[in-house]
Amino acid sequence: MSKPTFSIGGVHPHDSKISRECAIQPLPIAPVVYISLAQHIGAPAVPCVAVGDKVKVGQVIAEPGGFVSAFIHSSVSGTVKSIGPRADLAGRMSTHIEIAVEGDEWLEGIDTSDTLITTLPEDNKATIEKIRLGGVVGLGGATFPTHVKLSPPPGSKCERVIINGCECEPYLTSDFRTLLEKGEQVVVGAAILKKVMGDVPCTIAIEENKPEAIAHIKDVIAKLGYEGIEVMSMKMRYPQGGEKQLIDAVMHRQVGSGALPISVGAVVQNVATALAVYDAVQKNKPIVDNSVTVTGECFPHQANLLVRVGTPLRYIVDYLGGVPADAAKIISGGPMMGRAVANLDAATVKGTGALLFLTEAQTRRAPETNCIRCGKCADACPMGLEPFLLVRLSRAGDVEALEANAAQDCIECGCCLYSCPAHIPLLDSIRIGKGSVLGAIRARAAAAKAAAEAAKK
Amino acid sequence: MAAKSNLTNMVLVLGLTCLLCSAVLGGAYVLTKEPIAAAAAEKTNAAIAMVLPHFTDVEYNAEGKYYKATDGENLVGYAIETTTVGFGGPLSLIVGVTPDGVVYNTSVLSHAETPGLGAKCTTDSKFMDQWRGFNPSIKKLSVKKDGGDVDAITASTITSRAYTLAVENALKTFATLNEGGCCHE
Amino acid sequence: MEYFLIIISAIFVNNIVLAQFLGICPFLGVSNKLSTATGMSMAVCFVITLATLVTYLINQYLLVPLGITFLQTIAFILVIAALVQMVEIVLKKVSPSLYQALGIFLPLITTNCAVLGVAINVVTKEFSFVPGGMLNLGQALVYAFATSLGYGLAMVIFAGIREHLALNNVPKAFKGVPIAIISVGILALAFMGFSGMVK
Amino acid sequence: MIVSPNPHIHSKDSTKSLMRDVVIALVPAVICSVVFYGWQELLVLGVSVASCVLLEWAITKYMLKKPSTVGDLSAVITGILLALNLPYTTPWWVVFIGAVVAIGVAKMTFGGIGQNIWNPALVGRVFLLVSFPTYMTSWSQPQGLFGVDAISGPTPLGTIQEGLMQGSTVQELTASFNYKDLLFANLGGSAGEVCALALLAGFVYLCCRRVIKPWITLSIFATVALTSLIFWGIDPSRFTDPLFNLLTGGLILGACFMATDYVTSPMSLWGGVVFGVGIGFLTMMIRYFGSYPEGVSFAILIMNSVVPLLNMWFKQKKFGRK
Amino acid sequence: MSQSVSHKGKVIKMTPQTTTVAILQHGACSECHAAGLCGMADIAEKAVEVATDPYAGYGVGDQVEVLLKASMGMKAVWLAYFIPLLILLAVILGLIALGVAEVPSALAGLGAIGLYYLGLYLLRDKLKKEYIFTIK
Amino acid sequence: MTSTIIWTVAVITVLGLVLALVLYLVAQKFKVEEDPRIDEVEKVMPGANCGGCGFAGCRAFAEAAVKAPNLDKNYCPVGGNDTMAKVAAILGYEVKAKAPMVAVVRCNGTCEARPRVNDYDGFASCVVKSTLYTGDTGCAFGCLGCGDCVSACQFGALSMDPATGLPVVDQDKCTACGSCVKACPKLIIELRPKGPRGMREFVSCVNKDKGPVAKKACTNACIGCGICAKTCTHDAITVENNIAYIDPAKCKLCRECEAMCPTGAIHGIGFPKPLDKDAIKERIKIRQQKAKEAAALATDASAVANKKADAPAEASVADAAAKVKEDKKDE
Amino acid sequence: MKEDAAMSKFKLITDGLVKNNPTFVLLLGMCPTLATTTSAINGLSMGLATLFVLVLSNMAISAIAPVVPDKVHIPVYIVVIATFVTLLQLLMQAFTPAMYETLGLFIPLIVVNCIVLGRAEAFANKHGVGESALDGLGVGLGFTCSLTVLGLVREVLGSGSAFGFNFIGGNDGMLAFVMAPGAFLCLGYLMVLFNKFVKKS
Ligand SMILES: Cc1cc2nc3c(=O)[nH]c(=O)nc-3n(C[C@H](O)[C@H](O)[C@H](O)COP(=O)(O)O)c2cc1C
Ligand SMILES: Cc1cc2nc3c(=O)[nH]c(=O)nc-3n(C[C@H](O)[C@H](O)[C@H](O)COP(=O)(O)O)c2cc1C
Ligand SMILES: Cc1cc2nc3c(=O)[nH]c(=O)nc-3n(C[C@H](O)[C@H](O)[C@H](O)COP(=O)(O)O)c2cc1C
Ligand SMILES: Cc1cc2nc3c(=O)[nH]c(=O)nc-3n(C[C@H](O)[C@H](O)[C@H](O)CO)c2cc1C
Ligand code: SF4
Ligand code: SF4
Ligand code: SF4
Ligand code: SF4
Ligand code: FES
Repeated sequence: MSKPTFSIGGVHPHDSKISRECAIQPLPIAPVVYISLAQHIGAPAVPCVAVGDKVKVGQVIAEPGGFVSAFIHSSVSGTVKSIGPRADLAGRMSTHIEIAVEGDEWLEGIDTSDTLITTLPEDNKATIEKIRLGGVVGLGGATFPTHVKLSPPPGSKCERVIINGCECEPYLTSDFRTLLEKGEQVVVGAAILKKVMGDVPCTIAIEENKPEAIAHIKDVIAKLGYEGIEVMSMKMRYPQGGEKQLIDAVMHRQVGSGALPISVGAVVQNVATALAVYDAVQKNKPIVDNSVTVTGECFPHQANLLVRVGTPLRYIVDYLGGVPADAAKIISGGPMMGRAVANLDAATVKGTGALLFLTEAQTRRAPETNCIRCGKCADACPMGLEPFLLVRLSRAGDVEALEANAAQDCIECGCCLYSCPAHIPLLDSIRIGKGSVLGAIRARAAAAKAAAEAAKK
Repeated sequence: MAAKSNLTNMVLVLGLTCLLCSAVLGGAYVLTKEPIAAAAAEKTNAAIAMVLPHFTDVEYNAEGKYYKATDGENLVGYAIETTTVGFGGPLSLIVGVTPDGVVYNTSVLSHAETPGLGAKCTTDSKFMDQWRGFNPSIKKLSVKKDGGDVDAITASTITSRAYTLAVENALKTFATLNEGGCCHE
Repeated sequence: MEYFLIIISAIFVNNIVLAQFLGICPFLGVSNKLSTATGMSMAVCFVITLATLVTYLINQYLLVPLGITFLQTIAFILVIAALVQMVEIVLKKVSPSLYQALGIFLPLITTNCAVLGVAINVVTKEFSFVPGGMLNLGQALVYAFATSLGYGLAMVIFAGIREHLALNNVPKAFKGVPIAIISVGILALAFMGFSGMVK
Repeated sequence: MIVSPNPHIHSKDSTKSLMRDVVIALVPAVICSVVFYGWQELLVLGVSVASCVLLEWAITKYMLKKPSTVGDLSAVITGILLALNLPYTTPWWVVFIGAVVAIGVAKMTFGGIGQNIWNPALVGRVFLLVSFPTYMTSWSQPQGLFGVDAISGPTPLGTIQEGLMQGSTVQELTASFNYKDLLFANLGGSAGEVCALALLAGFVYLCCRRVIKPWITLSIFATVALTSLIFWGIDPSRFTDPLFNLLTGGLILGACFMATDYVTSPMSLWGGVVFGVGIGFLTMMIRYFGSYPEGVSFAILIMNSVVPLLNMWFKQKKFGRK
Repeated sequence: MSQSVSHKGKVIKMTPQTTTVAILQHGACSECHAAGLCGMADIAEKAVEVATDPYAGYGVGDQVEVLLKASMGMKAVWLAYFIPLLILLAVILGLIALGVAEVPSALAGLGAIGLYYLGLYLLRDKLKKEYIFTIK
Repeated sequence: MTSTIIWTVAVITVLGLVLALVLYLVAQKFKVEEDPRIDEVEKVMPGANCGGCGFAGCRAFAEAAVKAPNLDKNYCPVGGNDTMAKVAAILGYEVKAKAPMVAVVRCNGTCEARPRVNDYDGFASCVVKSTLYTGDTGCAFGCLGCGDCVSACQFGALSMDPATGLPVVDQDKCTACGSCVKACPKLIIELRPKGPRGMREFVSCVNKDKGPVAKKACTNACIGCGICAKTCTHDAITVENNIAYIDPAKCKLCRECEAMCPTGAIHGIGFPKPLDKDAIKERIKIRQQKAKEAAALATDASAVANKKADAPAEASVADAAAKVKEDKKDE
Repeated sequence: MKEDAAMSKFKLITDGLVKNNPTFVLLLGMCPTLATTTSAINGLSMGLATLFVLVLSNMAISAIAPVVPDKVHIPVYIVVIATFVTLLQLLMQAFTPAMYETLGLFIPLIVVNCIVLGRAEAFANKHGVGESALDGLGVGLGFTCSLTVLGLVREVLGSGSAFGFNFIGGNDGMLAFVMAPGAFLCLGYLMVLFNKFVKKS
């Protein structure tokens, strides 16, 4: 029997996990860090320190700006130099807290030892609060505040927690290294999540191209003796790690359009998130660092680094020998989903998982030609959409037809653009279309709400 | 611009228009009746004249769909209408047969064959000329492909076959006429 | 069997648009959207069949006995015009909401050459596959209905093509009507494959 | 630094690589036809490919004033397929007219590659068939490379149609054919009808390279077999048998290479199946009842016309919906 | 492709319950390029009644678009045209097959349509509920 | 024969009358009056159906115009005053001539002025590009150069200048429909009054960064120094958020600000002669001199006090200009 | 002033030929345009037949328009037009029977040709008899010219002859052009050429 996988579409780019043998090493702390206040989905955090304040590692420097928001902690010890706008990796201005590093002094109460704590806390509410206070957000890419995910809306019930260890993108290896090196902590984190969600079964899903990790985690589970946690070896296929796809593969349930995973009883958390949960709950340690893969064929010093949040990208690159001469594009994240870096002076955020260097030949897009209607984009689309059609509709500006053809369901995985032989920038145009559909849906919802309110009066 | 409507002027104007127009038409019909009939007659006469030698009188037999042409006293021949199905639809011929049973000439009355192919049966001189004086007792009345002596129009065997069949039908009609000794009179 | 031949002939072999060139104006005008084209073709079926029925009767039982068949054109056009308008009145009376829905959905079909053309064809054309060549009432109705189905078929196919073409990068000079007409040409070429199925 | 939206890498496929695969798949059939028909076939092929490519180049350059698209090789395919659809005796100027219609009318008028509704090579062929039936319906017995003058004769299907008209039964007529000959190309026909095996080899190559998916082709074969089985079962003296129908008249060429053209076939699986069934059924109707002895080209063109509708009606299931 | 058909119109009357919109009725040719020149395209206005949406900002005289679900439009065509057509054909062809003469069968067919429309007439209130127009 | 004629007459007349009756009934049932003037108005409209007027299309505009009590709220920017005069003539209204507007591009970050630091490789669309990042140059506000505005313009009034990488407005073709304004994700295009004989003065920059930041990204940027505002004797210029804005209603087209702007961010369009900076500066100097003298002449107590306040201000303008110039040299 | 009038009369005619060309610009009367243009002569004849009806009905209608009540104007116009068509039918049957047979169904269909009623509605009922005649002449000539050109092109391509004069020595042309597909293709391409060259200049 073939390995479980999702049911529609998907592509199989070359694997290129060239940094898989590099163990995670801590990166020396940068002299100055810039911690963004908008490094999660939702409202930006509100600073609670002032210029000139001394801070320690793990100290809260900004508080949530709303329900869907997160705490932000200082990742270094030192002095707050300034609080003000600074360009992120897209060049956009957002508020950062600049801290000049002085030593490495941790806030007391944080357990920095290596001892593994396997006993799970009793009180689920307190656990979730700890996760919230730890500033834990999803580290799989979306940086959605984890405590929100763990508090399902009334009426919905979680039936399975899935730990997402697929790391289906080429090049990326940080989750893989985390599984190998911090497997115990991840499993304990998984057990915490499982317990918090009502002691439901838990699946740790890992793609088959990481057999060492699969074997190691199986060992760990056996060693730690948790019940109801299983490891599932998944077929290698992008975007296996996409939340909806993973749920489809693991539970054979499809999350409906616009619905949340919880609607089919699933909660998905990334491996690194599980580790962060462990740290926050068992060790009182908030997210102050995360592992970042630095890789690319043209990059001579492959590495998986443990990086303090807020470290300028240039510092990391310089540490590893600088930008190679033939690198034409730097990507934060993987080659399929990652964002191109327009500003190397930007600082890392909690969700930064990789820095990838590609050469011109690897990445330059060929000129767009006419669509030959080969259907390869539709075959590749994991959401079962018809990208060729969506592009045409998007360029024609037909929002009604776009909605009828489910443009809003696009998960922006890039499979379509990856496979198009005519090199049509499919996803670029679909994104515009998706935007206008979502706008229309929102406007409709707002109008309905207004009408309902007016009716009440 | 148009006048305002009320029932009386509506009925009046429309009624008058109808009256006037229909009167004009009736008149025109009466006036053109003769020329139309003449044109039709001329057409048949021309067709008969084409397929038979000189004659003075014709007599139409609606039942057998043939014309009997006489030159004063003598029978000049029969012009026989026959219809078969060609490539595109009905193919109507008029076939002139002299009393000795030889085809004098043939002419197409109407057809629905493909222009440039079957429609050549009205223009292809090689094809048309072979019917002049076609003697069924000497030549075999079927297309060469089927082992006969009729040269088909290039790439239009079906039309040629239909044409041949029509001639054959005409000759059959002729045979019954001859047999009965022109019993119809 | 004749009915079957009539139907095949009228829908495919001698398609009213692609082979007989009737009703081209609304064909080009209303085929932009599939939904309207579909609705329109059904309405056309109704009008053509009904008009054929009435004109057939007028011809057979009024004009022929009186020897005034030369009045076919003028009589038919008057009858058809009145008929179409009458249907409107009846529908409005019968169900205003239905009538309103039609109003939004469909362009109204007034007299066009397809309706008159079929009516005249029915009473003047000879068909090789019916005995005697002329259609009787039943055959006339089936012929009219099948012809209009053929109209609908061509219309629906063509509307699909046009919805597709609307999003294509057709060269500027050909945009709109020219490319539509050229497309009908190729469609007609394809339909020539049916030729000879019914003589 | 380059900045672009995701994804940042791209598969190796390109329009050109796909088209190149199709050309490769056609090579066996081309070699076969040249071997069987000799230099005249080579001339037809040469004129066809050259004029298709030149026309496309000239039209993009001088009329559309856009960058030329001949580099993607699709015009080469059109040229080869047009040639394979013509009798090798076709005069060069007729071939040229075919190319003008194929490239000029059916392809470039609609905006070039990917924009056309109908298969260009087939539009070219059918236009010639309608326009020059004399050239297009005189077939020849294959004579082999450097062979002497060919004897004019009809294709197997033409023979049957002719014969039926003269009152023979199908059994008598098919007795003269050896099905092995049909498979290995020994009978008259347009060049592409000749070697079933060479064509099938190309088809298998395309499927293996994942250039095309097999279901359109398979559903055509299945429908042709089924339809002819039914009719043959009803009256074997008037209707030819399934195997005969599968092996003759360019069905294989059409089903493997022309019905599968991306541009003019439906996208979805079920759309493709309906498309194939339509082609198969119409082919048989035209063969049995129509006046053209061969129906594949027309059937494909007719079904091409409904592709936009099929694309609207048959869609892939969307994730998490219905 | 699109899910609804729309038509431009003008609000001519508003009551708390219903809004009456006069919509421009286009003749067959008027969707075409030469509408203005071709007299066959008799443009007439028709009125559509729509439930009043108290919160929409339109008033008498405003230009609005009336929407109808395309599937409902199709259903209207079926009810108004296609079903009576089938009835007509069935009755006439049936009677002729039974050997009834042409004129009586034709009249019977027309009569059957009449009956059908009578039926629709009786059901008109039900239909009215089904046809929901909205204003954009 | 006569019977034929009689029957002809009878049949046609009866049929004709039946038809008339039916049509009469129809007319009774479906009577609606459409104002014929709508058609007439529609005929004189440009027929672009661009929606620039705020209605759904030209016909919608025509209907609204016919209905409206006057034409104050109905103005077709495309057809302009000519069309509106015709519409007014048809409807018998008076039309107030509106100042004709034209699109101006408020970015002058040419290729030399704004070194590219990145190289965009996505779908050539400013909207896509703007969702991705702030652009290829250091300026986060400037034109992205993919020409969304160009494709939005139905009238062919916009084109990209390959030398500068910026869109150029052809003011003869521009109808001020505003499509480009809506299309530009960077809000760079503004509709401004065309100005007397097509002359207008505006700040061709939207950069809200502080002076040094802006300057670093683009040498042509408006740095919000305020020299222009101080120069302007008509009170037409305001500086807010580090960016100057010239109020077209107040601007008297003296071009003094343009001459004084240290970065060249102020543009004048449609002037018959090229800007003679030195002459204008001379003029300003003389005026300032005079003002000083006038102030000196009126030597009373209050004047002395005034002078103290005034003089440094005047001096500071000159100083600032000189200083900025020096800065430029340094770079 | 006088010259102006002459100019405007001239313009009435040229408008119909170019600016309001019924075939290439207004796309009216497509059915006869496509069906009867198998040869230049046929196209010409159909054009002239339409011209005949157009001029006469335009004149008649402009004459009676002032007294026609608006509610019955359509039926009245139809009756008038149909009368002229029937008249034409009778005349053709009597004097050019061969041509009548060739053009067949499309002679009676002149009644529903949008051009005729369209001109009546748009022009004749607002103008004098003389002007209406000129307008009919202009539009009719425009129609005739387009039909003749279309017929000529199809004949040259399809039968290798022009106005019946064969110039490729008995060979056939491309038959597709005398059949349905060729009609559409020729019209499509001619329309593009017309827009490109004639309308621009
Ligand atoms: C507005 C919003 C509300 C959400 N609410 C919930 C929630 O209540 N429960 C939950 O499990 N996830 C919730 N999510 C998280 C999403 O389902 C999803 O996990 C998140 O967007 C990250 O997914 P990705 O990394 O696959 O893109 C929410 C997301 C958003 C944007
Ligand atoms: C196309 C696509 C691919 C993804 N691939 C991965 C992946 O390989 N590994 C992963 O952990 N998350 C991946 N994600 C993110 C998940 O959808 C999801 O947000 C995440 O697993 C939720 O866990 P988190 O809240 O802990 O981040 C992917 C998302 C998308 C849209
Ligand atoms: C479009 C088209 C029209 C045709 N029209 C005719 C025709 O009118 N008459 C005819 O005999 N054959 C016609 N044929 C040819 C027949 O189909 C058949 O090939 C031919 O009659 C037999 O070939 P042969 O005459 O060369 O032996 C036509 C073929 C095509 C393709
Ligand atoms: C699998 C495949 C089949 C093709 N078949 C044809 C064909 O039958 N005729 C043709 O003209 N071009 C064919 N092409 C080439 C190309 O797709 C075609 O010319 C397009 O229709 C041009 O837009 C084919 C291409 C592919 C990839
Ligand atoms: S980016 Fe969107 S449309 Fe493209 S394959 Fe992914 S989900 Fe489908
Ligand atoms: S993959 Fe590209 S060429 Fe193929 S259908 Fe999709 S958009 Fe068109
Ligand atoms: S430049 Fe802008 S405002 Fe001017 S016409 Fe073009 S789109 Fe409209
Ligand atoms: S002005 Fe705006 S829309 Fe135009 S090119 Fe620049 S950024 Fe794009
Ligand atoms: S529909 Fe307009 S002429 Fe036939």
